[in-house]
Amino acid sequence: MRIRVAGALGLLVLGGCVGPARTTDDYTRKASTSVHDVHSAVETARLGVDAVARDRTTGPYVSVLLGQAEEQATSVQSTFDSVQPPNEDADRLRDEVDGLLTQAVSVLGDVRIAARRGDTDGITGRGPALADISKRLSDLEDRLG
Amino acid sequence: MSEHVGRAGRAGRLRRLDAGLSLLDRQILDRDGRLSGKVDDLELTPPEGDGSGPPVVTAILSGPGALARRLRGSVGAWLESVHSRLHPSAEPGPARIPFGVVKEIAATVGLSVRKDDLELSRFEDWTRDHIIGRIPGARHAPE
Amino acid sequence: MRLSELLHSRVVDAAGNDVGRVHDVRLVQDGPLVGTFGAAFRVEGLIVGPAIAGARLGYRRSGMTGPFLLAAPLRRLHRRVKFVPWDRVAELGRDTISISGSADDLDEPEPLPTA
Amino acid sequence: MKRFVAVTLGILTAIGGFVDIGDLVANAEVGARFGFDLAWVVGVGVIGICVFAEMAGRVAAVSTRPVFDLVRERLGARAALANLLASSFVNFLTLAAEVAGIALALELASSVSYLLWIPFTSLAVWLVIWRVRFETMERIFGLAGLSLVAFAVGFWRLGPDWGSVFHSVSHPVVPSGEGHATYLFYAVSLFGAAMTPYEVFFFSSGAVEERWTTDDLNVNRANVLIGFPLGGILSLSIMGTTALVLLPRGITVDNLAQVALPTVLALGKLGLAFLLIGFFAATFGAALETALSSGYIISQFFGWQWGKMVRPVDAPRFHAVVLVSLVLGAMLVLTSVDPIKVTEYSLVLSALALPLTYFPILVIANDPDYMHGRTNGRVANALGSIFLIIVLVASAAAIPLMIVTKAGQ
Repeated sequence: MRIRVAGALGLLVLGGCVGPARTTDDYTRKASTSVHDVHSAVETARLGVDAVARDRTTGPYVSVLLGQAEEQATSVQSTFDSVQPPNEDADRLRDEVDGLLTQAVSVLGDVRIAARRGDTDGITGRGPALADISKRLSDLEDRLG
Repeated sequence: MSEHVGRAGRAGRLRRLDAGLSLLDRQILDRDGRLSGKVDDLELTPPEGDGSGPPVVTAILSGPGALARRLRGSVGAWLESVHSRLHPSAEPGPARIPFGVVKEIAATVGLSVRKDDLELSRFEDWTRDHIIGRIPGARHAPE
Repeated sequence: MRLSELLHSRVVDAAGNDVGRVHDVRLVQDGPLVGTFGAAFRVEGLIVGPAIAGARLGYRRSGMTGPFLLAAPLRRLHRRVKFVPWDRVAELGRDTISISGSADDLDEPEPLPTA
Repeated sequence: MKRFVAVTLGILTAIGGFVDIGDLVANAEVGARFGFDLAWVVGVGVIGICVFAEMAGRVAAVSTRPVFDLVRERLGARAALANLLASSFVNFLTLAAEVAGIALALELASSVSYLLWIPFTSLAVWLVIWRVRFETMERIFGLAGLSLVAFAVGFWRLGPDWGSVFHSVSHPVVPSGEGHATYLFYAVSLFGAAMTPYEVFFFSSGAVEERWTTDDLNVNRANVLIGFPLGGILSLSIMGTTALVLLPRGITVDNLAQVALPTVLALGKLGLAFLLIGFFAATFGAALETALSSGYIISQFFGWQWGKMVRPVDAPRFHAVVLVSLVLGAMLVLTSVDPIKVTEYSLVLSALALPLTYFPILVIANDPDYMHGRTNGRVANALGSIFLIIVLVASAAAIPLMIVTKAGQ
């Protein structure tokens, strides 16, 4: 019993790590997952912005929601960046994905800053930018399969 | 539910029980109904006289000193060392409850004495005196 | 001696045949008088059976009949349980108890009523 | 009339007390990822907890002994100790997750980081255990937890297409793009959330604290058989809101703010206020229950005086265990480990530990020495046996599935 629990704890630690990418396929899959996860954060932020626009939420709640969306995107990006691309094709993919993730993180950061300041117009004004980045992430995810 | 303790039951038969099933690991309650530990083991003593014949149950053994031996292995050894560290005497045996102070054996084991009068509560006293008793409100029932 | 030293011990007969493990120790209340308790319990004998998990669950008693899923296999195993009267105990070893005579002439333990 | 009030209160408490951080997280995650395709697991889990909580309550009322006390009598010291260690570990992780959950709820209300709230919330939990009477404590947090009903209202306001909801609940499939192993992994987590073992330790010890007798058996049955299924409906509502709003947008649930998001969109500020009160009450109540359970099971194994029915000085070791568990739980959360991850692992380990709790209860509920003519009937035994098998399968599958799916990634 104790051994099983210890094993589970070991997994708890290992679960957070990213394995190396050995092939282009493998790398592409990791890229796709990262794009998917950042897309999820951007969509979360869009719903938050929507709630603010319709005056359906409170300042503290939306600021936490948007802060965590940004945090999530940042952590996905840094995990993706830490994966070693296996060849030059992968290098090109890396540049493309990383560029898009950086833009996403930047927009999410802008919204979060506006939310912390209680700047309602600043939040709702970012709606179109979020919609745009969301579409591009979703297109890229479709392309990566 | 005082299951009576006389020599013979209603049908004129002696009371029998299987110690493992009906006595071991049972909860002990003192005279005032306070929870006073578990029946961790039983002390068996050869009969008086020449010592031949079946052993007699002379005491209930309770607390870490008795439990440690049943657990065996490293957990048992650890428990034994905790017990002897908390105990003033050099080679402490387990806490003994002489069978003479047992009042009834049913779902729980009832005693005819108070638990403070037994050598049971060393660890409990220590916890009370050093930690819990020092926190304000410890001597009031919750409201 | 402690009760726990008897429990789980291996039991062999005079010919060295394995009888099983000590599942339980049967007590009878006909010892000397002690304190407020009355007559003390003394050991009447050992309940010995195959080394199985679940001997403590209580399926030896007649009243334990459910659930079928557990009771059916456990009660079957308990049919092979034997009673060793204390006067048959020849030698108490560290982990092994030797009894006099053959394992074949041991009876089943008398069933105890549930409360 | 007084009886009626007691029964009603008990049921309401059971509803509010059913949902904790594990249910909030697991149901929201599953809804956002699998829609209604795992809803059946909540149904199975609710029936399971009803079957075993009823048994545990009956055992406690008839024998006036709590579960872990009897576990040791029937398993023996060694097996019961192994059980105690495993159960305590799982219970401890759950406690840490609940303590974090209270702080996360306060963070959502104040935007002050949850880490700063941890010392205060842990202290508050301890003070309630130290000073508040058992029944008062149960009622307040159970009733406040009822405000999670906002999830059900939110789900309704989101205007689901009921026909297609019922269809996907009754015809579950593994969604395309998800492996069978992932599907089963979340099924096991969800099952662990519904049947969390501490509920039974707490339920049976609580029955002894409140001095239940055989007269209370009907109240017990009503609490369990009405309260828990209604609590299950709350769980399904959580799943439903994320299935309707987050799933179509490809959002995965990673934090508590997202759990609330669909209902906030549906109900606005008032809905948010209800949810925050509900989050707070549900996690606070569960933190009380798990903290007390840590003390209950250890004290009951060793035969120490336990419980809130006596003064703390009369149960010093019980209170010491509760205090130490709370401090350690708070420290674990303060390492800034992701509280949602702690919750997820506590659910998998709960599933792993399920048989340790439910197997002995099934045996004890059949023991005439304890039950005096109130042993399990045919229905209880049939259901108990079926669920024992389910629980064993879930337990055996929990760790392999976690490894294969990398904890559901």
